[in-house]
Amino acid sequence: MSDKATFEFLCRMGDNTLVLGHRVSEWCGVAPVLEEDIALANTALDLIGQTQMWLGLAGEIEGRGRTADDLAMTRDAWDFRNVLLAEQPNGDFGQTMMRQFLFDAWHLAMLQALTRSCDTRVAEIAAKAVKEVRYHVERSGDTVIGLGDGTEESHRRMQAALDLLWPYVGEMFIPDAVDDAMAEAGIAPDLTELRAGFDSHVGSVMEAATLTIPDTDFAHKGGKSGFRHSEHLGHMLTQMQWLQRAYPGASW
Amino acid sequence: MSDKATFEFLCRMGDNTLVLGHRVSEWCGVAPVLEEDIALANTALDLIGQTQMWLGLAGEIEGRGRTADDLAMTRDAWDFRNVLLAEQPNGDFGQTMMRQFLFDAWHLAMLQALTRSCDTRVAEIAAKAVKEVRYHVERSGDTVIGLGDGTEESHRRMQAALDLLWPYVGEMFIPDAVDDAMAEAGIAPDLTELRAGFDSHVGSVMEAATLTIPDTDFAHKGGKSGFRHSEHLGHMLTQMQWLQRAYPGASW
Amino acid sequence: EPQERAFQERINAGEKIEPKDWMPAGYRKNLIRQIGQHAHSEIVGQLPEGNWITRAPTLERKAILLAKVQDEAGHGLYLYCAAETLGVSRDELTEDLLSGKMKYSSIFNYPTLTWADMGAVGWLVDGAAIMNQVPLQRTSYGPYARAMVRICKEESFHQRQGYDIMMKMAQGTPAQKRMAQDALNRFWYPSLMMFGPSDADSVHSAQSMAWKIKMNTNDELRQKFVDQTVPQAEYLGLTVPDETLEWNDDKGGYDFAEPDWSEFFDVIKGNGPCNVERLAARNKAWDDGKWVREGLLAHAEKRASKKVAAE
Amino acid sequence: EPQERAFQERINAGEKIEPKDWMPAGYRKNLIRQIGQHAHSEIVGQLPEGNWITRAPTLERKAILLAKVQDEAGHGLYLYCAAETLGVSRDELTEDLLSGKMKYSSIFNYPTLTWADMGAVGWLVDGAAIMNQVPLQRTSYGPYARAMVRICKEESFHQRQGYDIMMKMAQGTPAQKRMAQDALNRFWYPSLMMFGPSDADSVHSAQSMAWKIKMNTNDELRQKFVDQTVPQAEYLGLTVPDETLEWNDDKGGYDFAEPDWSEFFDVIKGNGPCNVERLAARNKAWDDGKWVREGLLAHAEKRASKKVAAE
Repeated sequence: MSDKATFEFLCRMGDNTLVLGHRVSEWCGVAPVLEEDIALANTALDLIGQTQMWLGLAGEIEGRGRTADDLAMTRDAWDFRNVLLAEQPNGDFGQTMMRQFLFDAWHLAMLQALTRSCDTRVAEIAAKAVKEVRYHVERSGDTVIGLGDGTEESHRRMQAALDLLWPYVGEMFIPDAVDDAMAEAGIAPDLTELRAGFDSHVGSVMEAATLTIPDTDFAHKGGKSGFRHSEHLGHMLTQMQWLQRAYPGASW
Repeated sequence: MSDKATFEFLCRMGDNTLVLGHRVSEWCGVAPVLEEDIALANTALDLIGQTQMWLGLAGEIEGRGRTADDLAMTRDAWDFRNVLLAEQPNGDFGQTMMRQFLFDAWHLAMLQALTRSCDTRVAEIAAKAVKEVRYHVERSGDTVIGLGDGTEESHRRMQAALDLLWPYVGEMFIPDAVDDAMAEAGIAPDLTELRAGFDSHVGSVMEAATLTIPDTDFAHKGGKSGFRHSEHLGHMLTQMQWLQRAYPGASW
Repeated sequence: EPQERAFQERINAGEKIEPKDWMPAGYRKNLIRQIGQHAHSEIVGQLPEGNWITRAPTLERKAILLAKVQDEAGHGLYLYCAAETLGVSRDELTEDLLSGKMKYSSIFNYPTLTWADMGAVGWLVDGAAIMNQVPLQRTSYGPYARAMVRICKEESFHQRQGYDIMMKMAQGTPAQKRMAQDALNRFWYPSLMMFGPSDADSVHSAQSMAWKIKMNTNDELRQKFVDQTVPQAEYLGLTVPDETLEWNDDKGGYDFAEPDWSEFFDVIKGNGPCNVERLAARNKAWDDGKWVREGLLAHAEKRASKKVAAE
Repeated sequence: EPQERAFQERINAGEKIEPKDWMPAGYRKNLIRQIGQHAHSEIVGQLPEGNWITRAPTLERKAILLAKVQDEAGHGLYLYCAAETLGVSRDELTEDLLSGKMKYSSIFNYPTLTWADMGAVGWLVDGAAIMNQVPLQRTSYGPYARAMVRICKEESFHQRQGYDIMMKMAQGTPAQKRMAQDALNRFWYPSLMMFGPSDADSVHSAQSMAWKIKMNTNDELRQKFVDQTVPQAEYLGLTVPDETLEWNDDKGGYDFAEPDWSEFFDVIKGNGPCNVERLAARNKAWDDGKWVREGLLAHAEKRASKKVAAE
């Protein structure tokens, strides 16, 4: 098991939280209701905090002196390793919450497994993060249920969001060489083994939300491998990295 | 008359066309009708071409070896000297065309006067640009008329666009120390003398468009002096300058 | 009117007025206006800072800014709750904000243009806000006073964070120093305006002070702010953009230039650099969120009726 | 049917069919489908390049890209006009695009992710398009053939510009070289797919070739494209992402790996990386533009009726 694979794996964890945290932070000040402004800021805050831990460890393991900030602020899109789901645009509030719930449900299962990682640093980060994410998924699940089983319009919008985002679920569970190496080394779980729990969790929330999971297992891929992100990530980075790019070497 | 004032003046001319050209180029591929896609691309193209000339001359006069690209791609917002009107967001198509017409009408008057500049380099650029801009203003004016005097909805939208943008007209005509120095040196006209022609031109188009010019002469300022741009410019630059910032020193 | 006299005596004695107590209509009306404007300011105040959240230069700075904006939304919530005890709902107040009938602090009609503005907003804008708010912890209306206690604690934290950003910038590269100075240049006078015009020109002042919903004159607070802020600017190595600024030994404070009050009244009238955008952003958020609020309400009603049916 | 036989003989003799000539229903239908898809491809093809116009690295590059996208809109216009001569309006074709009933080239369902993609699109995508289009200048339907003459001239210009971008990148910094190679890696197989599956699997091929609305087999054109492109890649110092690629002396061309046709059929079904976004962008443009089209039409009618009244 090479450090390179571990580095890749940690970038996946950290880029997921970085990119999704950024997306959520785009809602600042314009949520549908004040309580949501607060809750979304809180979620973004947790995700950015987790990013600091994952990318910090990634930089340490890489051993080239790169900090979490270096990794976040100076890699171009092709070096990002987040799943495609995380970088999808916010759309309306329903689409944002559907994206959040689908990610949270995977994230919770993943972090729970990672608390049993044979790498204690990984296990410790997971143990901290899992407490926050347990709360995230409860909230996003409740919102999906509330809006799915709300008015005709809210139901329609939530079904559209589910239809749009479902093809991005598969990537989170389809292992590649990095995932295989992690599983073999006991650092991370076998992703395929997380799927049944996810399906039953998501299935029951969607049932309560009166929403229908699309009958397709087509999966967009290319985010976590970095081979082919969507066009959205590059635009996000123009903002996220602006200051560090424009004023390199400054300290903030 | 110092070179510094001339440099400032040339940046104003070039930043106007750069920033407005960028805004117009944002329409690429999503205009309301194919002919407009073509026309908007054409306008953007002309404006970018004029930018190359104005900023090229600015860099020459500055004498620090900066090219038009250096000026466009590596100054931060506060060093931009475009009027606030140029950086306002596209809004709907009507807002874009109203912004275009108000700018074009000023631009034409300005360029016509600049063809008589005592600085032959300025006069030559103006002579080239004025031909393009004569066509721009004809087109944008026709569109303002067509939409103002179209349906109830198109009329309402055009009136809203005019109300929104009118407070950005004043800045183009209120001279400051740079403008005074230019006028005194015979490089550029006295801006206040352009206003009557503008008012009669715009007035007759608005009349044909059945639109009412707001009864206020309040003028937002701070763009051409650089003291206080709007929040929009900084966001535009994150995109416009991304590649040059991320890969400094590369040649493209 | 003996009721009014008794009310004024309670206030003079330093008693707190509570929601169920009798109060003059004018007291209620003035409080609703003042608390509502303050709540709206917290809400609209999210926007200029939100403008830089997606461009924060480090993960740490992004987290701090997110936490700050989250606090502001929380302050809005406390204040709307305090206003609700006076018989006006959050939705009513929101509609009045969105229609332009109610105001918010005019400072938020200025744009945030560089990262140093995040420092200047914390240092100067929150600094001026605290100057206004600290005395309001002793205001006569109980729910308002208690809300201010919570708010002031967090605000002074925000102010320190803002000053910390300015410090980093002022000690940074030449470009960062220039950003810091530029931010001070743009925010100095708007911050002075936050205390309002001289009390001589202020309509509501005398009665509000008698009712203890205003504790100091605008000019007192402005002077205090200048006296506190000038040494901080000096410590940062920045220049306050006022050539007339000078220490006055006699009054034990600084002499300083008045802001351009015509600009202030322009901003109040809706002609500030960002008035239109700020209101448009809040209106869009409210309109876009309608289906969400309705959806969640419909779901809550379904659940409630199911629960009743099951009982 | 003697009419059909006479028609086929005209085609065999190299005559052009013109709009008012008799033609078989199938010929008309196939042409509308083919020209319409081609027109739609020009329109949708603006989007992946539009994605980089606002991030073009220099003013010159921005101008070139703008001019290119403008040309593409122009090509769309020529082609819709050619289709209109067959009795179908531009709006009808547009509605069929927007509803998903008609297709556009599947290549535009791939994202453009770095500036090198602007090079790759010009070099590979326009290169493949030209390979398809050059023979169509000799197609049997007059208006279509004439549109293709104008289009081909501009396309080959675009292809050279694309290759020029690739050259700059390949000769540039290590990061630029990496961008160029990455773009080739992502666009190679999708470009090969542009010629469609092997003709053995293609439904329309035999009849279309007899009617001369298709001039070569898909496999012929693909081979020709590979043979032309591989040396260009070598000249750039880039590696074609196909380990099996090898010169075959016997056939006087390269042996190369087939693209993953299951991916191709996924994209056709709507599961490409950007299908949903591309159609959503066009639908939004069309819906948002409704008031504009209606407004301009209403104005034109008012003017026309005023003119009539004045006569």
